[in-house]
Amino acid sequence: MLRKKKKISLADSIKEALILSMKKNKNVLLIGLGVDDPKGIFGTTKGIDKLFKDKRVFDFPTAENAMTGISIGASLMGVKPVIVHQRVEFSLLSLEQIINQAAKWFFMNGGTKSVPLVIRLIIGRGWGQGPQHSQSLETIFAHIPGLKVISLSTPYNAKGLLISSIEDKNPVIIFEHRWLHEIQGIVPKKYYKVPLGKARIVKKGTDLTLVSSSYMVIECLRSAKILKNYSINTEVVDIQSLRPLDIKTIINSIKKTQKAIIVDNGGISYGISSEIIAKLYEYFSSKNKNFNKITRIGPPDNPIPSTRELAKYCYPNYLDIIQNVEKLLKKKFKNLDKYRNDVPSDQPNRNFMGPF
Amino acid sequence: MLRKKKKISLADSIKEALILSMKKNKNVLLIGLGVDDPKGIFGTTKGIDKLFKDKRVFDFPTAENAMTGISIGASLMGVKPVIVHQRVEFSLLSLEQIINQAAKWFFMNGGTKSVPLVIRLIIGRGWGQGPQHSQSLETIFAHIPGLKVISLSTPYNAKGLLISSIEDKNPVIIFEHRWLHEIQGIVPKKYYKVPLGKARIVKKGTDLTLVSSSYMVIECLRSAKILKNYSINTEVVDIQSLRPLDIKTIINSIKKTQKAIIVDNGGISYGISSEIIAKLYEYFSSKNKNFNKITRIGPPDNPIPSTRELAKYCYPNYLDIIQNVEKLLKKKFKNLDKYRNDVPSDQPNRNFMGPF
Amino acid sequence: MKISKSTKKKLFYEMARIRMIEKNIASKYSEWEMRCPVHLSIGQEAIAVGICQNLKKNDKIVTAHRSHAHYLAKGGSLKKMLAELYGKETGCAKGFGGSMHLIDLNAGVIAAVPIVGSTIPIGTGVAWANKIKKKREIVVAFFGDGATEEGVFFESLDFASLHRLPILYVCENNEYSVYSHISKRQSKKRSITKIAKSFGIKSEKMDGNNIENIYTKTNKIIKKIKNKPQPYLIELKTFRHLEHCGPNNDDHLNYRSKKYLKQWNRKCPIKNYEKFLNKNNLVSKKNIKDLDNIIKYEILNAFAFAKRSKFPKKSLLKRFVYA
Amino acid sequence: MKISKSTKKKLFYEMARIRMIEKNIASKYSEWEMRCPVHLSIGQEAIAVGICQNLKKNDKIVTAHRSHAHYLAKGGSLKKMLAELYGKETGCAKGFGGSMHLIDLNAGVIAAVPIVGSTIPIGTGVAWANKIKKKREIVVAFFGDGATEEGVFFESLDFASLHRLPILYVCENNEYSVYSHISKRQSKKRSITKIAKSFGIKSEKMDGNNIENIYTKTNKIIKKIKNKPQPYLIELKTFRHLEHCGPNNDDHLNYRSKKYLKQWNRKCPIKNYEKFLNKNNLVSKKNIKDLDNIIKYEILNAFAFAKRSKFPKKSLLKRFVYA
Ligand SMILES: Cc1ncc(C[n+]2csc(CCOP(=O)(O)OP(=O)(O)O)c2C)c(N)n1
Ligand SMILES: Cc1ncc(C[n+]2csc(CCOP(=O)(O)OP(=O)(O)O)c2C)c(N)n1
Ligand SMILES: [Mg+2]
Ligand SMILES: [Mg+2]
Repeated sequence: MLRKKKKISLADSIKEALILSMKKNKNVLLIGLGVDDPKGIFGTTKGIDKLFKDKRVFDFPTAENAMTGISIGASLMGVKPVIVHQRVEFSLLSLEQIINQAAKWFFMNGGTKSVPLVIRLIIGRGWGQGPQHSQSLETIFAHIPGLKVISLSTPYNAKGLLISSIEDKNPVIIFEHRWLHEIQGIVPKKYYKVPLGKARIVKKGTDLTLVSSSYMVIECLRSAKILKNYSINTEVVDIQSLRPLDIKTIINSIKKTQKAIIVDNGGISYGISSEIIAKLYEYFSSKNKNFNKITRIGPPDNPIPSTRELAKYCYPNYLDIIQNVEKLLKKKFKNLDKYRNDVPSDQPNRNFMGPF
Repeated sequence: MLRKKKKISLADSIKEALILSMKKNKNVLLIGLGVDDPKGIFGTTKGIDKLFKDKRVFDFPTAENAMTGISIGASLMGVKPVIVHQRVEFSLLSLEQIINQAAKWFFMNGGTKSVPLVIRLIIGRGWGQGPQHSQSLETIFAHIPGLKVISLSTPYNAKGLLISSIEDKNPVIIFEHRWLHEIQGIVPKKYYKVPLGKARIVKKGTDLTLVSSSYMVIECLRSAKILKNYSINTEVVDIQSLRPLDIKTIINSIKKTQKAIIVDNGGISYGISSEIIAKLYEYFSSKNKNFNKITRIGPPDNPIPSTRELAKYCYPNYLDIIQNVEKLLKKKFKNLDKYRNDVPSDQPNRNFMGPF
Repeated sequence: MKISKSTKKKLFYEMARIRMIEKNIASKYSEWEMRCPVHLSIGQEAIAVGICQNLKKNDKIVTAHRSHAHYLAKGGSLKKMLAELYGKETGCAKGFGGSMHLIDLNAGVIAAVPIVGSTIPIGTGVAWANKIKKKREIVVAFFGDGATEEGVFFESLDFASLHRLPILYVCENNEYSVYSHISKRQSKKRSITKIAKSFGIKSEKMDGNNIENIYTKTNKIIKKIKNKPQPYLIELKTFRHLEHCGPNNDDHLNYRSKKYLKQWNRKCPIKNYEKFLNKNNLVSKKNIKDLDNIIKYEILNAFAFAKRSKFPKKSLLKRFVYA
Repeated sequence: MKISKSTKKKLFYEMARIRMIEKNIASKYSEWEMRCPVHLSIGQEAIAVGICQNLKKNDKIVTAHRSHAHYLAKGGSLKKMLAELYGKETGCAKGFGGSMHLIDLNAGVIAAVPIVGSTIPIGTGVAWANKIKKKREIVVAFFGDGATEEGVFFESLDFASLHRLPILYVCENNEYSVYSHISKRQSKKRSITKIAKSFGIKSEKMDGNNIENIYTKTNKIIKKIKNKPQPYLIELKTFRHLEHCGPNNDDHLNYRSKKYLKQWNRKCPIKNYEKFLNKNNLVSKKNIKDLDNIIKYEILNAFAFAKRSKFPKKSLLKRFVYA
């Protein structure tokens, strides 16, 4: 843990959060397929198994449903399991345990006992991942009372949110986008928390609000940077907590800017953006305020194919966002094309060569 | 099939749809725990096993995930499985097969082969069903491209929609509320279809639109009846098809009435109502229309407890809807209390004694 | 192993008590005040009692929808259980769970849920935590023959075998899952105990209606598990007297043949044990009468407690969503 | 059973062909034009070929992420497979699936998906439909040792046993699930073949690198299944040469010991069979060279086809959501 750099990757910040949590609380265990293998879940758990004398890091058979039930049972005895799935899709095998059991345990047992449990879900994208390795499915979890649902976007918030999640007494689902693992950012070395249940202003602005989560925050920041050249001062809000949803922070931003685009990280229909728009509507209409200038974009209503030539149409990028800003502001930005880059659509950047 | 009555229950209309479909197409099979038992899935499959010489009705081990995968496999070979789960919750064990496989099969195999498959999910309610036997969870399915998601409300539409679902080439999820099985209605004896993908005006009106699905349609109709006594002519729209969502019919109704309450049958956050409000917002704001007068109600953000004394707070009823109409219209209806009935909150009616 | 006279009495008493409680629930169910589904244990008491009499207070059990006998045999509070069935705030789950969610952490009743098979991994996880923490406690997971069809059952066995977890899996094979006979659901060539063995788990078949046999055999097994952490599975054939869910007898539906019913009715674990104790002069008619009265009194009290308790407050609805 | 000379040649040819195709994929992967994850079958060809040579065209197979060998051995179109890896509209799934979703209905390749274990019930369902429709076709479900840990695997066995379905379950046990050795995942006391037996399914262990043995043994089994519908399970130990996913060798990571690697490298099914055929004068060096050239030419052509094919049109995105 003796790092010199202030800036580290999101993968490293997760690892740091895990190690600090494990040091602080000897009940914290890491669980999941491949947690102790040479790749260490895209680096996020790499080598942790060697840091602790007692066995704390548990590789698991390919049995996601039992893995979850077993973790629930262990958590009832004071163990704090942090599960990870290398793809969101694998967790679908364990939804019975998550939705019927973990989410409701405290409630259905009349408040006698809760299930402190963290489940990290990694969203795949790019390099032909295809229909079964690139879903995010946030809504499925965000719809369930009793779960807390978090979405990471920067190294700083990743570490703080993960630490808070591990300290939390409830089952927490964490969405972690594969394309964020290599993102660099300043991360304090200490043990610190970012509270669950709060949205976050990533960039302050006055003219327009972009609301998003996960990797889409990066695209929003890219848009904001370009929009500055057109004298648009953009505020970027990271939803961060999908459940409970901190609609207040979003409302306050829009009250200021009067305009917003919700950029959904997952499928748009019955998506995260639906609830946000519904809540914004409820708020603004109850105040009889004008709120005509809110729109949303996001992945279209189809699975994501493997071929990069079609997958590229399934993710909005910073230019798509800007085109929506044009529509919203009824403006036309000149020479937008010069901001087009030539990074292949199925890689986060030219240097990134996987593993995906 | 030689019935005299024009009016039959929704359970019987489902049974009729199943029998007619099985007669028309010898590939249709009924699959599920208890499909051939003395209770026959609340009467909906009762005795069907005895109507066909070949074995067409298959009881199943308690293995929901394999049941679904096996049905997918059979459907690839031309069999048309109609699966039933006595509670929505049991299907959570099979979501991997439903979401990753069935929903994407046609797409991910480049249009070579689809998975015609019907899955009936029964929503429990009342008599202390509690947190694991009374969820509806429509959103989980409605969020997934490739699925069609249907919600039944009347004997007439139940029969027609089920027949359409069985004829459909795609995986269709059907929500069936336990409290609807005994509801009576006029049902033609013939084989007829109600198209998937369409909402339905259940009752025409001019002053106000109530939008809902499943059992909540009944509550809306009750409200409409009472509202008439206060000179409010209510239009009731049954969403019917949650995916694809027929927002046009809803929009057209609201264009006429200018006011709407969306009554959600499932948990309200990230619920069916969220997407409807988002879509209405998108439409009306794009037209620069006034659309201040839309609200929603639905089950609150908690699991549903067993004790009837608290479960009763988890379902809006016709009076709650009317109170919301009062708010929306800024009116106060006199003597509303006389419409209060004394049916226990955990039974659909006094005579209904289960099984739940 | 020789069973002491007092233990014999205790075994009988515990079974008779559970039976009487269940019968009282059945008879009071028609007052429509216990408004939740109940899956009564009548006929299957010997398994719960025979095993739980070998457990310490801090040993744990998990169970499923048919859990009354397990809960009571493990020492769960009767008052809290009945209050739970009445949906009251004094219930073991404050009325939030009902009959299908019994819990009594003081007594080591960790979990009961009605999703078939779902507490099997949870119990396995409890055993895993015990192993990690080097506790000498064990877990007993009770489940039915139907539950052995769920994928998660096998996954759990696999994990318990891999990590040699201190857990006793108890399959109460009453041959039915609701109305479905086991022959409709499982190949005749299949065997639950053989399955366990193929996973590397020792297993044994037992007569589920012979209380002394269950008691002595599981006594040994539980000792072995405590001495050296390892999983075991036992399968016990037994018989449910009443309908799958609800207070009534449903023999008129004929899903179980007359012959089958007659055969099994002869094997009532309680009647037979009473006869046996009587014949061997271990308990007298008078003893039984006395026990009966003690139990009756306890039950009367508990029902009165449950009935006069209050319903939970509305504010708890929100309070219990998150810890 | 005596294997004819021509069959022997065919067995060799099929293995060599698959090997060469996989090697070509590996070497061309670094052009960054096949932009999807690939799980190469190198080392495991004998299983695919030994079994599929016993299948008729209308027999069906289902497979998983490591499916190239199965697809090719069953007669799937090479051109369409490569085009699929290149994401082209001429691909077997029009580029929508990539390497992890190979399908060729003409050849009886029904399904391949990367969710571990998920085609096992699907294959079982195909067999169920065949049984219902009284077809004399069989289904072979290929999967790895990791897949035998999924609950749905057991659930499927149970159903196949109950209904006596005409299906052959083939577990390719390469001892690894990604980097995890089987000893980290499964108890040493566990056995896949014993598990099958405990479900009432006949089973057998085989050497996964001995092509003639696989061919003759599965020939018999497949005949038995066709004569009288019933499930079988076979487990074949084998060895994956390259990394779990991708075109490279990853032996430097040391998750498989030097000794282990050396041992297994000696057992290459193709090299050994070539030696054997040579020694027994069944094929000459010249023969082999000729075969090589034929295969090379076919591969060259297929790659050219894949490369010059077009990407699918955007409109298909919407068109394929619903049938
Ligand atoms: C996952 C799931 N599937 C189906 C059901 C419906 N169900 C409730 S109890 C039961 C019977 C289970 O049989 P068994 O495990 O033998 O227990 P028994 O009732 O005989 O005690 C079933 C199928 C359920 N509760 N959960
Ligand atoms: C349900 C699920 N869990 C985890 C994974 C990640 N994963 C991909 S391949 C694989 C290894 C499976 O091992 P095995 O079945 O032995 O096949 P092999 O790779 O050895 O051919 C795993 C764990 C997955 N694809 N699906
Ligand atoms: Mg049973
Ligand atoms: Mg393997």
